[in-house]
Amino acid sequence: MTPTGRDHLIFRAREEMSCLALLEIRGLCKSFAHVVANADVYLDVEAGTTHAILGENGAGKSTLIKMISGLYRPDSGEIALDGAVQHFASPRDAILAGIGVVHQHFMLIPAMTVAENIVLGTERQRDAATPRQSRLLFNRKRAAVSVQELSESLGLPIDPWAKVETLSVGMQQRVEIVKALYRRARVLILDEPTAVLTPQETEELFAVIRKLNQDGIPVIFISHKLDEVRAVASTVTVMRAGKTVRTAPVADATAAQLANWMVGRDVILQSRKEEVAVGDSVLEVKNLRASDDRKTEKVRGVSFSVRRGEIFGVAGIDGNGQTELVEAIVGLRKVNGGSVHLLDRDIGHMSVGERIARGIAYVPQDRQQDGLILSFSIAENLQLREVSKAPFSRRGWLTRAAARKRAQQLVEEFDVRPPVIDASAGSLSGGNQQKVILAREMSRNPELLVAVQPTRGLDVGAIEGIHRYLLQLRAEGRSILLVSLELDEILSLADRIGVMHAGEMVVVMDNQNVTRESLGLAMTGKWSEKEAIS
Amino acid sequence: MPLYAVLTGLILGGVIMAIAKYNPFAAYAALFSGAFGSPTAIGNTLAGAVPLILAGLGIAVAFRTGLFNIGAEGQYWVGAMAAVWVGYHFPTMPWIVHVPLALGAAMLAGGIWGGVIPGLAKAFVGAHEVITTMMMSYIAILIAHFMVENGPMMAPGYVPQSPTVAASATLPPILPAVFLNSNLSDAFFIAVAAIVVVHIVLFHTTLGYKLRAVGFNARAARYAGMNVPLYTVLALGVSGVLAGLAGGVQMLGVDLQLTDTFQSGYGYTAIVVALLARNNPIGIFFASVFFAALSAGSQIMQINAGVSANMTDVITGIIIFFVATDRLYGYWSQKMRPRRPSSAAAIISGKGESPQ
Amino acid sequence: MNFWMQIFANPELYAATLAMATPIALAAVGGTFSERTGVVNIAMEGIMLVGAFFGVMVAAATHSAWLGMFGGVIAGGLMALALAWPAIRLQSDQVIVGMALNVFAGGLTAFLLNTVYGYNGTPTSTPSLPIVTLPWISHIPFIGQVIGQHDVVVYLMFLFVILGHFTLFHTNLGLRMRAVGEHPEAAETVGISVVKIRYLGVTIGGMLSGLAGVYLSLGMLSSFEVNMTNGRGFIALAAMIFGKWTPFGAFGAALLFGFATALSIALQGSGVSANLVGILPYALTIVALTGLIGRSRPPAADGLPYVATK
Amino acid sequence: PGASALAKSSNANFKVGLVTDIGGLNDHSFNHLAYVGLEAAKAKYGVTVSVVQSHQSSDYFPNLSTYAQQGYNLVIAVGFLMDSAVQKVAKEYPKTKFMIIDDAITGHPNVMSALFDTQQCGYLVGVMSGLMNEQKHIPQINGKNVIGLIGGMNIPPVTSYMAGFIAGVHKVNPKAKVLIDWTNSFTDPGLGKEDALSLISKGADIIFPVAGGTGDGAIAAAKQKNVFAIGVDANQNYLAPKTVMTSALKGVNIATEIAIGDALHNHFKAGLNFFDLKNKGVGFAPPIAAVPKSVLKKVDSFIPLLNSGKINPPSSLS
Ligand SMILES: Nc1ncnc2c1ncn2[C@@H]1O[C@H](COP(=O)(O)OP(=O)(O)OP(=O)(O)O)[C@@H](O)[C@H]1O
Ligand SMILES: Nc1ncnc2c1ncn2[C@@H]1O[C@H](COP(=O)(O)OP(=O)(O)OP(=O)(O)O)[C@@H](O)[C@H]1O
Ligand SMILES: [Mg+2]
Ligand SMILES: [Mg+2]
Repeated sequence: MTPTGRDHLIFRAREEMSCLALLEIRGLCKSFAHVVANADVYLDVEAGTTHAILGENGAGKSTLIKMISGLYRPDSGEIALDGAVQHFASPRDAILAGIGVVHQHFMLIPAMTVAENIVLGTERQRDAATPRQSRLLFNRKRAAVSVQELSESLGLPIDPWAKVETLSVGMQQRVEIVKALYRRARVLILDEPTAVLTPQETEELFAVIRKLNQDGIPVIFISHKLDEVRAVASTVTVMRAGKTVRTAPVADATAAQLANWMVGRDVILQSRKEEVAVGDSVLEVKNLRASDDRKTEKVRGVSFSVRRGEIFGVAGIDGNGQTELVEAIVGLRKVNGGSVHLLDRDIGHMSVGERIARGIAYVPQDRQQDGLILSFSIAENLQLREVSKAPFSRRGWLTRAAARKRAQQLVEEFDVRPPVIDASAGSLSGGNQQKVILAREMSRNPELLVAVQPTRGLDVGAIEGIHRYLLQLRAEGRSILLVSLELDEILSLADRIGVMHAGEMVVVMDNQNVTRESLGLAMTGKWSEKEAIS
Repeated sequence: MPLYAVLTGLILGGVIMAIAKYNPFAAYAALFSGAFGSPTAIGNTLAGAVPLILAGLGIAVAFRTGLFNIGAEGQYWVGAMAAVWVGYHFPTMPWIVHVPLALGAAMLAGGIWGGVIPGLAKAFVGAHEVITTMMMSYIAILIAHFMVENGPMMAPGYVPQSPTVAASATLPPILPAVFLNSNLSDAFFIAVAAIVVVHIVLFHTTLGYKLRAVGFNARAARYAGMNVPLYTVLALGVSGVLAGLAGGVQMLGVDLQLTDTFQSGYGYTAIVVALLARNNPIGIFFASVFFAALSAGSQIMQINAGVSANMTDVITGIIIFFVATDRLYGYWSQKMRPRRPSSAAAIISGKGESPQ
Repeated sequence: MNFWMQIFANPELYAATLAMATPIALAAVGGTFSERTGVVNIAMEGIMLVGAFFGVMVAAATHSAWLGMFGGVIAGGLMALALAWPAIRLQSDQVIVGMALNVFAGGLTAFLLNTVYGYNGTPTSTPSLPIVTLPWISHIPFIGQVIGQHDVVVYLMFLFVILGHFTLFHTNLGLRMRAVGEHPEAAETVGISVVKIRYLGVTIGGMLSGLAGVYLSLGMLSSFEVNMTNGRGFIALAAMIFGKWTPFGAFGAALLFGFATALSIALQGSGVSANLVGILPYALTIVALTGLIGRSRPPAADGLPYVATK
Repeated sequence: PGASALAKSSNANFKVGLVTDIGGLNDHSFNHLAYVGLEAAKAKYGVTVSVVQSHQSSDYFPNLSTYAQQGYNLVIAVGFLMDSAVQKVAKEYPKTKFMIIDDAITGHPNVMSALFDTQQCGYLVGVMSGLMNEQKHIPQINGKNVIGLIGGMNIPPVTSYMAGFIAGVHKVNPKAKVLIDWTNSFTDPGLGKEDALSLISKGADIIFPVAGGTGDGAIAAAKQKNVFAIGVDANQNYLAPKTVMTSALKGVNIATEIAIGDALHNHFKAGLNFFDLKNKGVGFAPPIAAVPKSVLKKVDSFIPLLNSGKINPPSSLS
């Protein structure tokens, strides 16, 4: 019989027993042109355990990972595996040493198939993991077969023929994990793996992590989410400003403590909402229909309304039509049917520009692709949507001074770091890029703010800030359409919650009488009135 | 344009000339005197810079919007044809009307040829502008030949060339007493004016802001409510207008008629001009003068130093090469230049934005 | 009607199509390799010229067209390195470097032609590459006249188009090349050397462009003329884009252009102004592009300098 | 000899400048021939010569002026493209003598225009072709009685050859079919080759390319397909000794040399100067052995008729 993935797992597990994979980081330092990203970082990772790393945006987590995986060279300090000091000249060395990484920004090639992505770079290697294959020819079929076997034996089934660009982020991450294990990783590093996952997917991921631990593979788990850390990790190390400030057994640390270590101050984890009198409806969506780029209808007759002074949360598992719904509302996608009214005016067939003019603000899901022009300065990005209006311009002429003054205000008000309005947006960390977008959208005090995943990948501090801004907007009597995969976010912010499933809004419920469970149920489409009441 | 790059190029060129048994010093002396040695020489150099400035500006505007207009040569000739046609009809028209009319025709023609057609093709079927502008350019040149080779624009008589434009449509020379019988005409002022206008539009108007935004990241621009197809057509249109104007002023200021050679080379040199100037209008002025000087000087270099004309191309190529590889000089400093989104290479492959 | 019959029934039309398509296809496939690995190659025109000249130079010196071909291909490869090095090592703007090489090549070849051989041109004793006659195929009535007898490079072109497709889409190397052109960071993280792969891609491209030049100088003729490429390098650039960065696509585009050129030759007698007839290839390209081809998506990292932060 | 040497040395301060059009000295045509004439004059009279290859049209005027400024006695402009440039400079430098080739400038006392009756030599090689096409015993001749004529561009210096050629063919062989092709380029031998192959495929067994460098490709095609070709401007037999049966000669080199001599000895002839069979300004190269004596005799019999003006071939295609 051909050696399957399961065989090689067992085979490897045995291997691990003999020599414990033990990763040691000693005094690692790395600085870039302007920032010291890592300063004297220490880390010990025991075999078969999960070690969490917590830290604010820009704390230096990814930089550390990139050094461990041979992408960056440390300025100083050592990396040791099994007590042997390693000098990774390139990722190849790290891979051969058994380091497997799932990077924060996926390292997948969208235009290629799952199998192609996974075997890429290993086509020449021959061992139990990879069935015999030609050194010269690339055989799609054989690659697909071996990938399929491995993925199934890992309990992470994927279609090896699928093009990556067609996969959900959750699936893409699965591909990344299989990719790492296909290279027979002895240490698996996950950089913010859950930032993009649905609760269900997160649970599945944790199962995989535990399974790997059982096989003796240690996992380094980077996250901003305290409860996740508590759920999956045994040890936690907190980074702040490039330093490792604390390492402790997870059991001994409360969420509040962890947050405090990360941010260096106390953080309100549960944002409180004061009562706001909800007014008449601002956004009125009536059995809206819209299709995705591949012409399959993703929004199948959705109706709901968002009222003045309320946050309307849209929950749902990724890919159930939320994206298309939002794009149809803001005007990026043409509607197949139904109507969209803003303040009793039909905007269903207006251009994006007209809708902006009528008071729609939009925080897109992909902040780098759609939200910002990375090579523009912060100041220039802040005028992106309303450049034709004061204070940014007068009668077609840019008014630099005024625009800069405005920018300076916003940068301070929204605590963008560094507060340099001439810095290019591309040079900011993810969290701060998001702040720039929010500053731009909210400062227009819009009638309706459409926010998709506004806190994706952000640290508790940043999340706290952004939640505060949203609530503040709400307090000002504005309306917010909040689309999020994070149930907690929805539960803590939304006044009413609509659940999307298979392109329909299966239920709209009042936040008061909703439980995590009923919500989760609704998201999987298994919804019935009875359970709602109970 | 970085000086050391130019110097490196000149030195290397000198070495090559020495190998080819020319005296590099004599050659460069001739080159310089040919370019700046006398008022006439200066006049001709500046005159030679005019079409490069205008076409270069056009190409730069396209680059700024993430588009590669490789067909400026053809747009130049379409503009030239239009200007000459208007120029020799209506000989009775007053100067003040005739010149603007002729130049207007040139700009319109260039705009339609380089902008509207490839622009619409790009905006609506996504036809790559590199192909469309290139093909339109070849077509323009064949039509131009047709016009004068026993075609509708051929002047009566023996020689395949158009009639010369009426006096009322010519751009008068600048200070003929100083730059005596050089090619320098009021076209120069038009070019300078164009620089100012383009600079202001690009960096001080919302239109320019939007053009640049589309160029850097079309998706974000669309999400921000900008009409991307519109600005695509607009950018290529302006690009063509300027290239057409280049042809127009050259006809009314220097050539005064179409002769049966339709290879000015301006359209291609202008691409290099725009790139070396990093699509900066002011920089385009200096880059244009630089190339005009090389071209004018090379002729004298032949006459006075006997250096083959082709040698100038060799040297020019080397200089451009070293300007492009200027990072050689700052190689040690790890500080990487942020990838210019107007990097033509990024644009030709249909992208203004680089993934971060 | 009968007039058109005569034109389209003439096998020479299709033979000419192949002959005119060959240099464009070769250079376009070369360009495809370069850009698939992420380096924009606008220097094909110049590289072709250099290949054409040194092909003749070597052939004239050694009295062997084959050595000449070899020399031309090598020259093309070396020229390509002059693009690869700044593009890969210095993150230079690949289009500026490309334009520089075009200007340089034009000057250099003309300069050498005059200094080495004088204004009479290259020696008439220069051998040219053999015309190949395919065994039985050449006897098949119509087909034989179309594909049965051509310059050897025409058949090499077919070989390289197929080989190119196979390499890009069915070998490990091809997989790596495409990966580097799509997402260099990702390739780097799985241990692929972006630098090596890009050097390879650009060099292969240069050698194929060199061969295209050799075809013009040693294949169709046995001499070099100043600027004898006449913009075919730029047409090849268009063909590459037109062909959506695939060897078969590039070949198809080259065929279309070659056919239109051959047709415009065949239509010369028709009394319509030669200039207007000459428009045909360019007009047809635009029509085809806007009509049937439409959007073509380049490799995601095409033209973007890659910097490995270390 | 001493005297002539003395004369030569004194001639050294007679300076002649040659300005090519953008075709350059590699054009296998009049630019190159003018240069040949210039070198010949230098050798013969010991005059000082200089040449500049124009890079673009806007160079014509500055280049001509430069020579005039630098006190050159005679400035030669090659090609009608410099028509207006020459007229302009001639006005500004009345003391300088100018010569322009292939153009008809009149009314300037210091400008001579050299015009070539290439329709005459075209006529003669046309006659030769017409006769050759009836020599069915010659292997290259296929008996289809078709002749291929390739024009670079539709401009007078080209069309006068072609018009004369066609007239010549039909004079002796009225049934002969003359196919005309245009290449729209003087510098694309590749295209020229395919063009010729297309003509050959239509039955042509004699190819006459009037297309500068493009013609080299046509000759290569003729060689490959083993049919005849006719050289143009200069004797191009060296390109393919068995294929190029003769060449229609255009004595640009001769005209240049003569003009320099005249200017040197102060009988510069302003206005139109025609170069024709009579003054050996045009002619045809000695045919190869494959051309039967009988044919050659017949061809020669036309020379006096042309000289006497009894036959006046058209100089433009109607
Ligand atoms: N290639 C780079 N060049 C310059 N600065 C960089 C680079 N990569 C990271 N930095 C800077 O180093 C610091 C640490 O960045 P890093 O990505 O490691 O933070 P992080 O902890 O991963 O943040 P996040 O949680 O948002 O991912 C930040 O200030 C960032 O701006
Ligand atoms: N979904 C699939 N399930 C199973 N086998 C598949 C699937 N898709 C493709 N294959 C097989 O994989 C091989 C390559 O498929 P693919 O379609 O990618 O080839 P291709 O890109 O068309 O190759 P070429 O470009 O040479 O035609 C073929 O043998 C095909 O049968
Ligand atoms: Mg990170
Ligand atoms: Mg395929």
